[in-house]
Amino acid sequence: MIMKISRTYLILSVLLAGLAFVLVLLPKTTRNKEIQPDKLLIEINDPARFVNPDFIAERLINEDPSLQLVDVRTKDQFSKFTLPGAVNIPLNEMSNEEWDESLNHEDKDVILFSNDDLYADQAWIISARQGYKNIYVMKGGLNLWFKDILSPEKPSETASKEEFETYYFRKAAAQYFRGPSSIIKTDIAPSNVELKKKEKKISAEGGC
Amino acid sequence: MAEVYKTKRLKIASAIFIALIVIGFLTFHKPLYKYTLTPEQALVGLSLPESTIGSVEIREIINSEKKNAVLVDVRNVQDYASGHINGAINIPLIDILNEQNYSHLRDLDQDQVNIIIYGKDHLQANGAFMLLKQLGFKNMKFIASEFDIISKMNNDGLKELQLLENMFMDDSIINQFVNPTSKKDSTTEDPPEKITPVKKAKKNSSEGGC
Amino acid sequence: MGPLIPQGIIPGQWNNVIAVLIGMAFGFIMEGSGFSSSRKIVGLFYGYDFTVLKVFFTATVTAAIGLLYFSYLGWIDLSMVHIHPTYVTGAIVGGVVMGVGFVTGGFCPGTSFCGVAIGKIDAIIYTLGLMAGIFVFSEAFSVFEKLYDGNYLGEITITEFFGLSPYLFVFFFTLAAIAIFFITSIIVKRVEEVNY
Amino acid sequence: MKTNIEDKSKIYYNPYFGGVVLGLILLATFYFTGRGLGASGAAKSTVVAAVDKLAPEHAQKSAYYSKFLSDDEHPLNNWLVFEVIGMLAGAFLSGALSGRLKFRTEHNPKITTKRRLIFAGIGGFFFGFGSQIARGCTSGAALSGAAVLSLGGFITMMAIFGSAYGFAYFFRKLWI
Repeated sequence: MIMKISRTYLILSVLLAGLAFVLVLLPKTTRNKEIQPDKLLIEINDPARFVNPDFIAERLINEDPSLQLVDVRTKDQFSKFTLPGAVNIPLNEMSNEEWDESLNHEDKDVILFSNDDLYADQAWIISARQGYKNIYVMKGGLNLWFKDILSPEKPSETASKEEFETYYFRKAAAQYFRGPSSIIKTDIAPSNVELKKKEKKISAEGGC
Repeated sequence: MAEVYKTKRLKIASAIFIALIVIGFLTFHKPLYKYTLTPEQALVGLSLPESTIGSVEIREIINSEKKNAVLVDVRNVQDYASGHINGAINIPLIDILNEQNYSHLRDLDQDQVNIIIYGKDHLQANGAFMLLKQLGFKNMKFIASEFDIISKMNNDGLKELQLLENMFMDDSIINQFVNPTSKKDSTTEDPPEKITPVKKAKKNSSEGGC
Repeated sequence: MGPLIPQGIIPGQWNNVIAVLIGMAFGFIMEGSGFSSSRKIVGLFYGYDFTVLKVFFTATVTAAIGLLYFSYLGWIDLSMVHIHPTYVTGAIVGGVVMGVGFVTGGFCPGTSFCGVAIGKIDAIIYTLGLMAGIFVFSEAFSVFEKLYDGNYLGEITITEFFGLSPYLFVFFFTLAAIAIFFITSIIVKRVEEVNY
Repeated sequence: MKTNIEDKSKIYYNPYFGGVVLGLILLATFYFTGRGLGASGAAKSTVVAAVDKLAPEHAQKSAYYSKFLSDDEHPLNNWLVFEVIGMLAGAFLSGALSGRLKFRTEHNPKITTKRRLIFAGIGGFFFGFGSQIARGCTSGAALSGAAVLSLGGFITMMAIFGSAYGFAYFFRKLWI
């Protein structure tokens, strides 16, 4: 009787150890952070990765420390002009591990931009595949930045109050980004209130 | 204490555990889709002339008798139904990895048929393009423009975007924005006009967003 | 595929229903294994009954092997599974304090709830003491805050920390558990039997 | 006291059977909810809820209670609280099926009931205190933590068992 029981336990122990050993022997695929194609597709299909230049302008003005801008254009373009505080990761070097420090932030929003938004979006897709989180694309790129933020168009008389508010904010932001001026501070203070609203709107879009 | 020496239930429980794992392996099939390009490889050949196609060429493809290309519309079914380019097939972006759609595309690619992707804007087409590229598709291009422009086919969306992505190379353009004094230059009027499609694209996608 | 609720495959409202069902199974098995009896539990520290150790290690090994298989088969996304965070100071000091509580009280919180359910008065008193302990800690939190937050290493696994393969680690952990089972069976035979 | 083979209430499961089933339950918990089992968290929620009820201002001000209070959710509306409710029900069921339902104090015949109860209270106090420092008890930190190979889980597990073995000698009179 006792013999039989100890044999049962012996067999069960061997089975358990065997199960664990099979795990060791199993062929391992690359099990790093990389996400599978079907998941990547879902992320690609999600428009929550796009942020407006207004949103970035506001965070730059407020000197938000949780913002990391990444310029994916060439080194040459980067050296001529870029946004304040941006680091340069040329698109064709996007997958290089040396950029991990700039892209891998738990507590920062990393925003990619190019002249338009196509290259930035391609860079985003590659970084999304590599499993990076909190990465966004600046919608419209520098083109829209120049158009909306630096040379805003005055809305027509019939435009809604909101449109005017956005316009005044952009006007103030234009002054801020074009160069130092003493009027900036007073001009920006009221628009900050308006921007809080903007931020909410953006997060609501992401929630959909 | 007698139960301690009873191993019947233990055997059953262990058998269930092992059966669970064995069933898992029996039903386990390798994922259909695997990246064949590493991220480094995927970043090669992304320049616009290599990866995109303009509307002049598209017109040629549509009009030519001997078709060696397929237009793929990756917008959703409703958008496709309300108007699409003649001869384009509809595979909504979100369904692009469905077994049927995917194997169809795969067959086309292996038969050396050129796959040309377009979407509601350059970004949607780009999304499909980038995904398939990483999965190893070779004979594939996308139209980097929005559908409204593509459908007219008299405006070369490619050239426009190329222009946009190559802006700000020039000191004079940068200066006129960064330096307020040159604002009244006559050339200032030029860039905003060119940017028009981008503005539209923005409207479009924010509608699609929610 | 899994975990089902964080992935949104099962709606979040079901969370509490699942909690009750899992709790029931958990309580049923613990009680059935004898975890409602403090003298049976404490046996492991005096060598007359190793039930708790056997149950504990068998469960850990089964779950760890199962999780790795589930992950391998793509049934569960381990990056979405909550990893108990590592605060080295808190874990050691808290563990030592809990050890004292274990050997004096004869229960741990989970087992004391089982005892409460079947009417053990010592378990009821233990549970009251448990709440008192939590209350005192909460009130004196400012004093212990350094201890509580000391040496935070993040939500790290032991294999990440030492740079080992999780598969190899689980294999050796399994071997260690089997060795422990074998050793305890010898100890039990040598220690004087205690009836309870 | 003599062990009575006929006495159903003394018959427990084979510990390895209990272990395998418990492991499968733990696995199911991870599969469904992405988190492990726990017990002391429910006691904490009860304490937080009680303090919040009796002295809401004090609870809001306290650095510790306020971690577990939010405006839109009651502190008792918590996964662990529901799990423990289920646990009580499950244990009651198992106890009823094997005839173990009875109000009684289990203790070493060599010590008095009073002594046993006092030490049970002290033990509970220590365990409650320690579980807050370590952010979890044997189920939450050690069992569930070790199953996902958490470093903290292993440290807690070794600290609990190590310390219990270390102090076992001083409390031997209580048990043997």
